[in-house]
Amino acid sequence: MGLWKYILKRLIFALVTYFVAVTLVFFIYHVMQGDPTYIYSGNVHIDEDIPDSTRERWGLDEPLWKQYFIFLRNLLQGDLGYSFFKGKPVMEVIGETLPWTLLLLGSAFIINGILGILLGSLVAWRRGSKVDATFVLTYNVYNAFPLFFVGMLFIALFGYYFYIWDFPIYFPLLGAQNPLSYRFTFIQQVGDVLWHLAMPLTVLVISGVLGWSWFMRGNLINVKTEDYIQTARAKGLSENQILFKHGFRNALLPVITSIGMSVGGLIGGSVLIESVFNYPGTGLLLLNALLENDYNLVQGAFIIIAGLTLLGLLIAEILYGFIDPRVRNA
Amino acid sequence: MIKLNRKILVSMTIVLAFSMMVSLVPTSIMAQEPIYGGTLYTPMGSDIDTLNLFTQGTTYSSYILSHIYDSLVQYDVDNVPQPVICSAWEDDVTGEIWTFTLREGIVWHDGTPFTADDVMFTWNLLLNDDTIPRRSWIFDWIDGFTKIDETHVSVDFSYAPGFSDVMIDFATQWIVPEHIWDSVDVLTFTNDAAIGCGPFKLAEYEPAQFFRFEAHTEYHLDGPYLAEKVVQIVRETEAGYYALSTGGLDVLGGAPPDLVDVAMVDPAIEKHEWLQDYWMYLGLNQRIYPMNIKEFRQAVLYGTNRSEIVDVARYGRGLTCPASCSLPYGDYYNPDVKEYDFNVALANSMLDDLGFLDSIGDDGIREDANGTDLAFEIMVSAEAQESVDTASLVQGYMADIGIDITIKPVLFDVLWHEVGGDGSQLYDYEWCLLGWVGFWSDIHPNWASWLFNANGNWGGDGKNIPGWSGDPRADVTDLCEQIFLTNDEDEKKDLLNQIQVIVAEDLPYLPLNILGGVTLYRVDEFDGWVMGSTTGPDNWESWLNIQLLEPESSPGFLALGAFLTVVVVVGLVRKRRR
Amino acid sequence: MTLLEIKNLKTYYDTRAGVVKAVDDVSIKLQKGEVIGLAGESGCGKTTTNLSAMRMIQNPGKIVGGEILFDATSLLNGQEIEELEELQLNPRNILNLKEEQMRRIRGNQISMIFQGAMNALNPVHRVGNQVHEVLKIHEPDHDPAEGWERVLDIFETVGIDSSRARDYPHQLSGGMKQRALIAMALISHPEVVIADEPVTALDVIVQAQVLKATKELQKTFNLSMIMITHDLSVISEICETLAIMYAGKIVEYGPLRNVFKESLHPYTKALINAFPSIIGPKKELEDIGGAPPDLRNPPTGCRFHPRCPKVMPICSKKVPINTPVKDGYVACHLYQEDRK
Amino acid sequence: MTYTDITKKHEKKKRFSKPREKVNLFITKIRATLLLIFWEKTGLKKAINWLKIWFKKVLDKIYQLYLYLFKINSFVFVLRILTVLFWLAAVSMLLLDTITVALPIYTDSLGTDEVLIKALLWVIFDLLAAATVLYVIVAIFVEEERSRLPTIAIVQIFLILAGLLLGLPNSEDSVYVGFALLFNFITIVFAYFSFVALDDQVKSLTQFRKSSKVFFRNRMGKIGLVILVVLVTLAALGPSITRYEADDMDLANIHEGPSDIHILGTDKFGHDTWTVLLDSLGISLLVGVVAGSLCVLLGTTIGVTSAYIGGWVDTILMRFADIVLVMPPLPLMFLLASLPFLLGTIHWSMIAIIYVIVFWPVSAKLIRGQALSLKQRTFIHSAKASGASNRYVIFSHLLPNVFPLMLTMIITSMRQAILYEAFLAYLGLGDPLNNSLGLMLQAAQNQFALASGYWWLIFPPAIAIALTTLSFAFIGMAFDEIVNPRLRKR
Repeated sequence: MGLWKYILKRLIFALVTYFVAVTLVFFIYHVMQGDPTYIYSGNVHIDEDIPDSTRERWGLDEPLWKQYFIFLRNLLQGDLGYSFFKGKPVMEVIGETLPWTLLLLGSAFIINGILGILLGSLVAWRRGSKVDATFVLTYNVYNAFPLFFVGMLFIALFGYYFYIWDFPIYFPLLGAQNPLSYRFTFIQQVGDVLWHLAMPLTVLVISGVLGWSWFMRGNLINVKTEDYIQTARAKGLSENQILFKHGFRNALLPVITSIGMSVGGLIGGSVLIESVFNYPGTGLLLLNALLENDYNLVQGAFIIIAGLTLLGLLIAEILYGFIDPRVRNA
Repeated sequence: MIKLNRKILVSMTIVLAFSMMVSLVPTSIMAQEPIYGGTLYTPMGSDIDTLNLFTQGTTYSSYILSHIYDSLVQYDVDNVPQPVICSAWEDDVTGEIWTFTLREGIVWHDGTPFTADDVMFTWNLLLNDDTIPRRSWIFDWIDGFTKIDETHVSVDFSYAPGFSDVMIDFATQWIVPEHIWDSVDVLTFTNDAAIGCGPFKLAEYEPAQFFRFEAHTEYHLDGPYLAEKVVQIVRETEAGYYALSTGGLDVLGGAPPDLVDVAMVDPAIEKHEWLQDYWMYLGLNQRIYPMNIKEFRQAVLYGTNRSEIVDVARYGRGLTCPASCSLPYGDYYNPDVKEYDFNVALANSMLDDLGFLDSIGDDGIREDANGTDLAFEIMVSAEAQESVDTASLVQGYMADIGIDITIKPVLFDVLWHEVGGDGSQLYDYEWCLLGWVGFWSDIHPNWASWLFNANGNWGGDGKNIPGWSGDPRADVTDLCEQIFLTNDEDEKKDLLNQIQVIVAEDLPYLPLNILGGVTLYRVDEFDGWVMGSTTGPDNWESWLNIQLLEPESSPGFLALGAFLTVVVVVGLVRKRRR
Repeated sequence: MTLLEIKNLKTYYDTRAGVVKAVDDVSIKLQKGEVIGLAGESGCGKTTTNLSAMRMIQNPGKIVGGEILFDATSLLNGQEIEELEELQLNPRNILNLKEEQMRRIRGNQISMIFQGAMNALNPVHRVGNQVHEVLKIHEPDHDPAEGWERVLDIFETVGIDSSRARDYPHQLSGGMKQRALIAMALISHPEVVIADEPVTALDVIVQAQVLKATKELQKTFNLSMIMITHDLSVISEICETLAIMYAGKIVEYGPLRNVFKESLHPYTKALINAFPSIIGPKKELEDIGGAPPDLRNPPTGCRFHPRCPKVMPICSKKVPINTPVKDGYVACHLYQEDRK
Repeated sequence: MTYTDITKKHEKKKRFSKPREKVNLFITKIRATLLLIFWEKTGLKKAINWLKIWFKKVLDKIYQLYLYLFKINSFVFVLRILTVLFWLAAVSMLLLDTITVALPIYTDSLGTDEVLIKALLWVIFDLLAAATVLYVIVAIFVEEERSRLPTIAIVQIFLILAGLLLGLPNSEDSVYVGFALLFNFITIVFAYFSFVALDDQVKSLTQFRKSSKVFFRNRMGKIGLVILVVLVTLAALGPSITRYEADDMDLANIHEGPSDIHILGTDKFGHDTWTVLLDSLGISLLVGVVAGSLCVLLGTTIGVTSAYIGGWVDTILMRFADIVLVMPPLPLMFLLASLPFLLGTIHWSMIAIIYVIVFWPVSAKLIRGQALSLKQRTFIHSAKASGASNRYVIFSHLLPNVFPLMLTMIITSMRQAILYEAFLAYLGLGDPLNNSLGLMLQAAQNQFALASGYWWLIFPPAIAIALTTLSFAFIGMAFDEIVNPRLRKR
């Protein structure tokens, strides 16, 4: 079976890539002059000896290669080490934030995918029309502004000025939940979470949808000039049939390959968005961990984020294998 | 779509009118009886590291934990120790044995009664385990503890410590419940469901979002009157400001003056200005010529317009810091030390006197005795925009007195490593811009010892960031040791005065400014805020004191909503029936 | 019986740089069972003519004049014909049909075999399905299983093993793909097949096989075909009638033998001379010289005159009319004068 | 030329004049001998002939230029003038840098050998780069050199970048080199069309019409180019068209709105926003140009190498690219940006370098794909078959054909780099000393510009970023149409 062989190959490649990436991150973090015990030294009232004892306790005195193998062994057991700053296993710290990131990223990803592809097909098929021109302009103008600036504007406008101007609707400013949501019923809690998700998601999704449709549009325009479209037309297919039976699937192929890449970009965007909207996700955690020099946590968060990206890529490639018969035999 | 029955319409109008009338009538005019209830929202700049009070290391954690845990003694907003868990304290004639009388009827958050054993447990833990990061230095000077009876505990020091030593370094240690902590590894316990005996119970912790506290109803002091307190984590002060104006927060610090002006337009918002125990200094590496010349350092300080730094780089918050490195208030402050008012002419003439003239070329930069330009690199933390701003102001001042300054912004980590702050002993810098926080020079007589004592940690040769040396340093070290040995407050004061004079003259650090803060708070919901010159309205005493202006009513709109739903349903049913 | 008649067809491309007169006043008559070859240099309008015949000209191209007569009335219901007649439009002129009506003709009564078999098949669908699709469109009520049988049949007919019907295009060789395209064109038993350089991209052996197969099929089904190519050897193999196009116009038209042996138009002669003949006597190959004209502003008069070896003063002034010769015609002033 | 030749020549002349006597012939012969000795043997004639030929050639070129300038439409005329002007600007920037900065550092260098060597290298690179730029200006008029434009341009960018990176210790000064790079880049875009245009003098105008019309017919491309030229000019003229220096503080007017004194108001230091904006614009453009071009150059080098060599080199390089590619870019960037050993000081060039580290695989993969398909083309095979060396094939066939795609990618890359600089600055990992648009936004955020109503602090930098990236996007789209004809509207 060509397909299974292909999937296996992709899987092995993904694992190898992940392994190399993880190794890279480990060494990047261990050759730098940072020492995890620094985080204690900013404090006046802490005993001098503490860093030493901590160093001993966590085996930081071992040679680097030994630490690396310990790290690998732990990684296989799902242990990403210990966050010195949080005083907890890294896994646990990330586990607290990951659901929020997955919620934000996941919903953005799905909406991006569906809306992006549909919008892209629409504008490509109506190429040269007013819809298309508006789309091209919107895409370029929206993406010309830095994402965080758009986020800042959104917060100021929909969270603050809407309130000031007595609009009936204004959006929450902080976090992902109302602190008093424990009083709510389950439905209300879900509503509350969605209500808090609305603004960050919108900022992320607008840019994502525009990006995806831009890509889809380009592909479809390319596909439209392919010979088999002409063939299909000669068969007597209507334009819509051509679009959905012949154009769509072929244009979708490169889009699917780019899913993996887009996960990386999405995560980058979510870091900015989480930071602007105080959203308690892994991206924000990574940023804070960096600023607090919590090296193990940085390493762990990065390993998880890279894993997410890779997973996205893998899924995309497997999907590709299903859709495009050519790669199975290649 | 729905035709309302006339009867329903009329009854609805009546109900509406009635409910409006009810809500307009003031229910009570600040009765004697405190009004219980309400939720206070306060912000916090970043998430905490851990809830383990023995290993935590950030001000955020301390802030959160101070809701949950109580100590024997608490310093109030005027920096006077107040009894909390204990009701009284006394020392014996030798001054070595201190006895604390505990209050009765204290209850842990989980309902377990508080006993003297809990106190003994906590103390013994700190005494016996010297790997605990949050352990005070004073436990090295304790021989043991005695539980006299259920309400009296005593501590036996190996010397007679000063009053402040006992109060600040010993009595303010948080007490933990024995029944939880005796079976855990203190260093790795995450303490996620923290149980203390403080005014608030930890009800919910959503990482990176908020803490929700519920009032500890059986609290041993008066209050808290609040039903709940929410600590919201707000990374961006701008978002915090939006939240404050929309009622999502009751308190906000860190807003710049213009924003404060904007906010003050709202009658529901008040402001309070206060000072921090945090001062910034210019560190001149005295291991390098010409920074080791006292007059050179003095000239630099004369040539620096420190009040403008406060006004511009610090938004007008705080004060210029006295050259003696002490806070200009409190019991131990000596106002009669050398002052360095901004004086370019004096600075220039001092440099001229030193022989640092612009003799080579006409580039406006003086040369030292070796003919090398007076050109220095000032290392500054890149993360803190205010510091970079300050450095660029200093750059301008120095240009006026013929010193060429380049700014080198580096990450704080690197800066701290290069200047030897982490004990690296590199001292690889010329000038640096750093700050010291939390030496308590207003309340603690040992502050000078911590900062300047050559045998200590922070002033010692292991760190000694500016590389201060020479006779004045030896003198100051001597004086510090003497403070440690004496128990007489006046004598301590006198010694501290001497130290301040020497320091101000010799300038180990070139102190620039003391940081200050402005806190905005809402006055439309709560009353009874307590605050002092060094604290904003969001403090322990405020939490116990503030109460609602008027009782909380059950949210009227909910009832209205329910009513409307009923109306709609009835209407629909009737329509269907027709 | 004339099946398809193209009358004075004019197809122009309206580009920003000017109007490209890709097909200018072209007429072709296709009889039942006849194979017409359409030859000429690349860019002379062969493909455009045939795309026009199927009304598949894409923007910015437009059919601006002429008629394409094809009896498709069997595909129209009475009401549609009445509507056309009410508008005083000839229902036999397919230029008068609506797009939706035209779609019923495409692939059903007129089908097309495209050049470049590499790309003319959709890479993500099975070959058989792509052929089957034609049936699905034009015979919506047919039984799928039966339809699939027909697909396998037609595969065998064009010379592909029917087991390959479930393969994807990339698994087939170039020749097989071309055969698959032929199968696709033939499955609905069309009356007219337009083959647009069907063998250009193939190597000589495969070319011969495909051509042979095409010829046989043409015989079996008694197909009427228009065969576009710039390769005269292909034409000589399969066609009965030959039309030579130059710069959007047909310059010479007639039975294959006549045009080949007794070519009249200087362009035809040049074209034939530019081709080596393997069997015939060895001769000097002649280059036509010059390049095809820019169709935005074609030369005045005869469009060939700047390159013509026998150019006369009148050539640049007057457009030559079609002069009838044996069973055909030629558009050249040389012969007009002779007649006078 | 021999003796007989000369005499023959004179005899020929004679035929047209009156018949001469033998004496005259004798005199002629003597003159011929003398001529042979003094004229031919000394090489004087050769020299004069050479000069003559050159003079003729130059005249010819001028005539051609004249023909070319006035025969082709006015747009090309403007294009040509701009090209030459920008290149002259680039050259003068480089020379300015050498004369005012690099040379003094070298001559006054009291520092270590390291500084000395660096400064010397800096001077050399600057001069070399200047020389190549001059060479290109000459090459515009010399036919044989035209086809080499891509190669020359790449070498040029490399040299200027090298000068720039060496000049980093004196970051403020080496801004000259940065601007040279900026100018250079724009001119390459112009020149791309100009060169095709010059070739058209020889051939027909079709090719040029195709590309340039595709580009300029695209209204967006035109708008983009105009915006970019305006922005670059503003940034370059920056200090000379404002009344203030970027670090001037008007402490009497803090947080003032736009007024006569400060046309875009002031921030909390009394910095004039307009001045700071122009200053920032320069740095942001520089980050974009340096990061963008370096990234694509690295990507091209790796991509072409990988495609050309193939085999295990290809496998290793591309697997490595894949690995970098799966790391999420922004987190990876701040991972790198926070590495203290890399960033003792955060400097905008470091941000550029980080950008390159993170984004080179994107261009490497695309360029590799293009190069692979080119490798299969007949003209490469035929070049190889006719004995061309690898170097020749790469530089004369592969690179020129990859060039349009490269340009497109450089433009996209520049746009992205400017945005990423802003992201990093916003997250607190920017260069705090040099004003950049991202830093301005971050500072505005620190001053609560939106909440306090200081719109003049936040909107100008945001709009400036938007305009810059928009112009790059528009130009990129126009280029896309050239590279990918299928995107064109007919």
